[in-house]
Amino acid sequence: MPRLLLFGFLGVVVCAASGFVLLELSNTSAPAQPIAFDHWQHVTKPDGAQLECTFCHEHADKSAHATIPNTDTCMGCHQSIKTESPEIQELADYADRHQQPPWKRVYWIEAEANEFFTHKPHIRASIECETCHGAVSQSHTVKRETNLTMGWCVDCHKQRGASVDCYVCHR
Amino acid sequence: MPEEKAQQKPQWAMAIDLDRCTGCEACVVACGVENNVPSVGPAEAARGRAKVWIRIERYFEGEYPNIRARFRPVMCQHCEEAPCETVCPVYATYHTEEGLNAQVYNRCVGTRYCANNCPYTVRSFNWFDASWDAPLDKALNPEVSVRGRGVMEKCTFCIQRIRKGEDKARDEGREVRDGDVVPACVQSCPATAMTFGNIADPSSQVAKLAKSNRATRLLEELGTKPRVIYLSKS
Amino acid sequence: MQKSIALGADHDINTDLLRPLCETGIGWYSIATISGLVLLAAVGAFGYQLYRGIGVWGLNRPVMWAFDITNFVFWIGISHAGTLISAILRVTGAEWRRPVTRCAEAITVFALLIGAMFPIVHLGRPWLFYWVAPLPNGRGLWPNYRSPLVWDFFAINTYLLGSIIYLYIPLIPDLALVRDRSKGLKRKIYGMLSLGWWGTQRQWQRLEKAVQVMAVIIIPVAVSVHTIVSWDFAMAIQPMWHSTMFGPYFVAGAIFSGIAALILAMAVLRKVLHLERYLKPVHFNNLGLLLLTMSLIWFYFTFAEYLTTWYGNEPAEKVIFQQKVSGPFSPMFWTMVTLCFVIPVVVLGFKRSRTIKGTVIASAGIVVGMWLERFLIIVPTLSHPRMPFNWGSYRPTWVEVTLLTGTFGYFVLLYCLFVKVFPIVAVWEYKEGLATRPAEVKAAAAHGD
Amino acid sequence: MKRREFIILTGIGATTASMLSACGHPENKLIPALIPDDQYVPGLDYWKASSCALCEEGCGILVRTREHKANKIEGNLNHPVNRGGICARGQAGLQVLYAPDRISGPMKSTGQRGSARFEPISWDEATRLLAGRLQSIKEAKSDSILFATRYPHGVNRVAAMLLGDMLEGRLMWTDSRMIHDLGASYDETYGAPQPIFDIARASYILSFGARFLETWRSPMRYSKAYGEFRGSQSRGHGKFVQIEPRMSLTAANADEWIPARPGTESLLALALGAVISREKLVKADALPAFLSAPLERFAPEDVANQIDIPADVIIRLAREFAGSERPVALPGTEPHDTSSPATIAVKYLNELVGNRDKPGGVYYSTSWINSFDSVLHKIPRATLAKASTATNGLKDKGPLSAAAQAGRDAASSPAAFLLDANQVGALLVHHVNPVYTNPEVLERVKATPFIASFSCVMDETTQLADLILPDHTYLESWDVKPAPGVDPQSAAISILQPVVVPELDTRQTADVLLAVRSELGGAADLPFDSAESLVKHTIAELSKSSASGRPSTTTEDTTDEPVQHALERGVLIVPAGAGRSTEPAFDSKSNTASRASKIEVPESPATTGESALTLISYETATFGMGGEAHLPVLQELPDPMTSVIWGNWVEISPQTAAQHGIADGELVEVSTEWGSIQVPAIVYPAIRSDVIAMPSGQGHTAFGRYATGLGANPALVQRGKQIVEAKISGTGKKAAVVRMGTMEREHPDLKR
Repeated sequence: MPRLLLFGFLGVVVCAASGFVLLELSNTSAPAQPIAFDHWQHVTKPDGAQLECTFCHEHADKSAHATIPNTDTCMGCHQSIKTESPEIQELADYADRHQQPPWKRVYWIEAEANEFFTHKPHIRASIECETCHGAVSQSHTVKRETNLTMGWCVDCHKQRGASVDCYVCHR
Repeated sequence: MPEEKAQQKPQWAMAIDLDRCTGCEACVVACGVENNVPSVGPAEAARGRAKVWIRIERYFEGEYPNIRARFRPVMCQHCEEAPCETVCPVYATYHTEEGLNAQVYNRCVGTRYCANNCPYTVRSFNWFDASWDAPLDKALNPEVSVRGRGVMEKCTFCIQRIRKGEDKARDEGREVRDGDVVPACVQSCPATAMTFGNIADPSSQVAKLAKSNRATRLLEELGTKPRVIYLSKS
Repeated sequence: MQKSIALGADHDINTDLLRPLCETGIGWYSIATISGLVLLAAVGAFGYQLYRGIGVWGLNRPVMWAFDITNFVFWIGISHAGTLISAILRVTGAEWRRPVTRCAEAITVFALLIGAMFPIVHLGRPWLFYWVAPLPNGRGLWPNYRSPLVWDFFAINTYLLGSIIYLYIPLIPDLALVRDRSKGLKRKIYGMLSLGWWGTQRQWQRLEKAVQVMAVIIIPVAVSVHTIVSWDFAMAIQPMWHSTMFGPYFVAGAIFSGIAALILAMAVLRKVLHLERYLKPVHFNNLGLLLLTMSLIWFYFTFAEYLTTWYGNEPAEKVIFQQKVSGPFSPMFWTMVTLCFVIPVVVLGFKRSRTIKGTVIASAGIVVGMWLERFLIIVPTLSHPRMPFNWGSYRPTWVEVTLLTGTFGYFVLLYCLFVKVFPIVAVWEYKEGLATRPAEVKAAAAHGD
Repeated sequence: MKRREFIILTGIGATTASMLSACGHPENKLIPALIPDDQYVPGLDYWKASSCALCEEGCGILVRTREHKANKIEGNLNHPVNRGGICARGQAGLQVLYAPDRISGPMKSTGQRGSARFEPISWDEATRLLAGRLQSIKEAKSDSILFATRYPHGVNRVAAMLLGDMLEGRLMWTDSRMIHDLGASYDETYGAPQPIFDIARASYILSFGARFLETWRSPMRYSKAYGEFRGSQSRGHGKFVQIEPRMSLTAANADEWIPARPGTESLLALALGAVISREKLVKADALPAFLSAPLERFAPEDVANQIDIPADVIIRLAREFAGSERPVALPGTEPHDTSSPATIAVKYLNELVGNRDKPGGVYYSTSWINSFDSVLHKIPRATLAKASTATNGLKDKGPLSAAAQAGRDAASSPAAFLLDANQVGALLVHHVNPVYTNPEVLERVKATPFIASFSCVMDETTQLADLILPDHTYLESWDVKPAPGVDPQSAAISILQPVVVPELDTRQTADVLLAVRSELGGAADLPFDSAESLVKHTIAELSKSSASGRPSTTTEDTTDEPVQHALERGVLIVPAGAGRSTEPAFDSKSNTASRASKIEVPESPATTGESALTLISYETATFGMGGEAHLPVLQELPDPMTSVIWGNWVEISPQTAAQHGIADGELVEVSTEWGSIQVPAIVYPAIRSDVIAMPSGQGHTAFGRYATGLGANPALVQRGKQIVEAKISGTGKKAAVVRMGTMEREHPDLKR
């Protein structure tokens, strides 16, 4: 009986621990996206489009959300460009159906943090996108490169002389 | 250095003219809608759990027929020497550089000590998770947290509106002006009894009202130095 | 120091005092089962509270603390039994203490464990209790050292640690004794616990030294703990909380309720474990006298507190004064006065009634009365804030009542387990007493019989 | 899964790693950034201007929307009525929109009447059913059709008139009781539906039960004005006296409260007049003709007993009032049995102190309504003209005149109409609930062959309906309505426009009526085909008229720009053109003098019996007549005087309570000759001891989950009367009355 209890207890501990580990892992993993979008190709590739971030993430400078472009934006170019690619065809299918690919979000902050991150003031303060999002322009798949912990945010705020008042982000 | 910095920040304060306040409670609804303050329902309300960030206190004076009633809106007084701040073990409530008594929900562990030490009884506790029958939740303000259970909440002087006002001023490359920031209660007030602004700016409306000879503060004798100024009935 | 007691007597005492460890009667089983079930109910209630939210309690605005903090203060108060009896009596060298000390020290540890639970249990989000501790974390945040709750955290942890050490050190020779009389795994465990005690002269000397040092250290710690607990209230600005007297008032109340709890525990142990030979009427008589003293001190503090409130006539305090003395809380208030002052003074004031039965009756009343005292400090003040528009009331729910009864179940269960594993009367101390002052002990025994 | 929940679960040992890894983060879902809409940026607020429709006033509102959801209503600073302020009810409008119990689409009854069994149908079918029913009534040529609406202005009215035209005069038209009574009494005595009482600049306000901070005509307009009245430091503080048997919120703000016996307002006004006249305090330009002999009959010494106010108080009030620089008297508008004489008497008082058309006095202006009516109703009238119906002004117009007359004289409310009319072949209810507001009509309603309801929520009357055609809420609708009494020089037209796409499969009633009209074969020759185009058309017309200074007569040539501008502002200000009406609004000599002499001296209500009490019911600022009781935010808003939430109560004075042995919070039985109800008693220190008072608006038997079964409906024992004789007795049971604050004094007087 005590042995059973012991095992039971250990089992719970192991489950909990592995749960946390998985939780942490899932935070940093690169989720599989419905369409293999390649940032490098759009931004950095020498003979590519060499787009600005805000070309697609067009609301970053005026809203809380940078937003993912809808298929209309994509099709603006891909109506004629690289239409032979199966990925683009898939994209075109979505656009025809007036649907959006179920993109997976890569960066988020848990709702229970009661946190109100806003892109706009960061862009206004000329913070590079890559400060928080890592070298997206160089990567073929996006994965979470920073953990967005509070200490990490606060460090940067301190470095740049931004307010570290809790009420700046939490409310 | 930090002192100087704090000096530059606006110091928010509110003035309430009790001569004008009619007790209509428009501010109460304004606050509830703006700040996602839930209705708890009759059963919970009967247990004393109704949530409000601002209430109208009504006191009768005298006896019939020479009886009078007086109204006083009471919200968090944003005391400069706030009794709630010192007792919180985790700094979930603290004083900001802008003179606000802040309540950080996600830091709150729920000792309720702050509420017990508040002489104004303005703090509400989330006994359960707040809920709205669908689709009432569509009306929630996306700029304000929906507080989970076990945390304290109270008036923030509409911090989200302060931030928006400041954001607007910064967009226009200027300092925050009088009138940029209007909390929900002040906005709604039908009799224009409430004024909000930067008390550190002597030209602001609220700073002028604070110098009025009718200006009083609630339970002034406790030395909490509230940032809400009541202009007494004359 | 000579250990020259007749082998036969020594053996008898050993067997007698270690009997509970070997023999398990139906009484033990039934008590353990009942207390375990009561505890289980409380655990269930707590689980329900975790699942639903703390709203399952009767708390409201403005009464944000009630049973939870009452229980907290109450049990921390009970924990003062160990300190005073054991440490003060040890420091002052009161010989009659010998069979009583361990019983008292165990109370301290158990009551502390229970009391310290409540600041966690009462949180809105109990799973985040560790935020009160200064642990390094990714947020770069520290606790607020200005908060009396953080002081509580340190004070209670210090006290708990100290009490455990203080319970443990005098236990070592007895653990060795048990080790010597057992075999197999049990022997191994007791061997580990007795830290290689072989009863050498040096070990005895060091033990005595350690016990003495701990006794001296634990007294100020105990006093500070309840003072800090009292500051949870006294540091607040609420009427009838903000009192300079609360420190000593609480300490006195704590010792008062602690002695009462000790008398109750001793009486039960005496009956259940057949320790009539060791826990004698003299002990109850002496503790009864102490209790009488504390009752008078408690009444003095209470009287002074209420008199100054009444005389001062400050409006906010007057409201609460009236609530307690003549308002809706008055039945509880006068019950408290009766239980904590009238009955104890009458029963304990006369030698004739200062019997085991008498002290037990007085003690039971005091334990209840002192719980009421804490409740009456907390709830009337909270339910009547300064602005009368917000006055409220409070009514507990089944969850709170279950949690309260559960604490008693927990306490009894812990005690049951303790007496099963450790000798509840310090064998070596008792024997030491017999050796050093046989005459006195005999006299005491004669007096008691 | 939230981390907190996760920890709880591990804590009780009920989770596994696999469970955890299977759960996604809700945050992981993308914010709604993918909606293909060029105009819309997620995360930004969009403010839309519209107008409130929760009371007759029509305050300008700005609705904050984000991600196509409305999340806040604020007052529109540009609107002259509320100037940025907004009342509690107005802000609860979001819950009207997102009410969980809204009817989600058209339905028809499948069971017996009252069984509340309905099945969803399509809008086409619903329209056909209604049209068919109306057609058969029209063909039977006997019954009439009653269209009862809460909103007598705007597009619904036009649509109903157009439909009425198709039905050859069988469509009768009434609006809810309160509004109609207002119109009636003011039409006759003031010559304008809404004279303006300039309390902001007054130095002495004498209110005869006008609860202008709560319900009266425009709580917002008068609250703003009240604030100015109080805030006018330079002019010194004026005095405000309220005459009322029970201290209302308005009375609580008064400097002096005169608890006159209910129903004696006219008597008191005339007594004041008598003092003013005999002490020669009449202002120079007051009309001497007023000072005729009958006034002496009302000498305070003679009527003080009846009013139950000492004569010296009356004399003092009269001296203060007449002696003040800018006095103004306000008539109460609660349709008391005696309200009409009171209104006349108060007007008389105002004339005595000569405050007409003066700052701080009374302005009588009718110009705005001409402007509005002539434009908005020109369209249907033009159509009707083709149908060879008399078009000489709205009131006299053929098809509606019968209803208008019925509404004006014999029956002033839908309920009264129902009781009086011989045959109602079809009852169309539009945001009115006669079964609740006038329970005495229940049998008549049940006996009506056909009932169609346009309600948003299943209420008592809708439950009895054969057909439900749920209307949009006002936040999804198009409408225009005049904002009365803004100032004498201009009129404000409040514009309602959708701030969100319709939540449910509802349809605006005006559109339904127009659809029914075309189903019945109505000609498609209108310059509009929907509420939206009608509103835009009207705005265009009004803009033109405001540009030219007088109403235009052409209906074509609508440019888009002024319409767009008006829609953005949410309000259209139309200059009064000719300014104040040139002819006197009412002919004092011929009219009021004669009416004043005709004022009957009210009998003092029964005070003979020891137990006889007067029951009055009153509207609250939050619920009005009960139309907003289904909003939890208002249910949980404490009553400002008693702090009660979630329910209603009866107020009794401490003296009466002691006399009847009734404790505060006890369930009591209130009975009148028509029945009895059980309701919690609140011992209320500011009410006459011979009066008990109950707020209306609660006691719904069907009105969504939040209102149903809460409190008691005073209408059950009142039969449409506001003042009735009643008895009260305790039941000894404790009532479930919930309060959010105590009745304690601020400084409790405690014995030492």
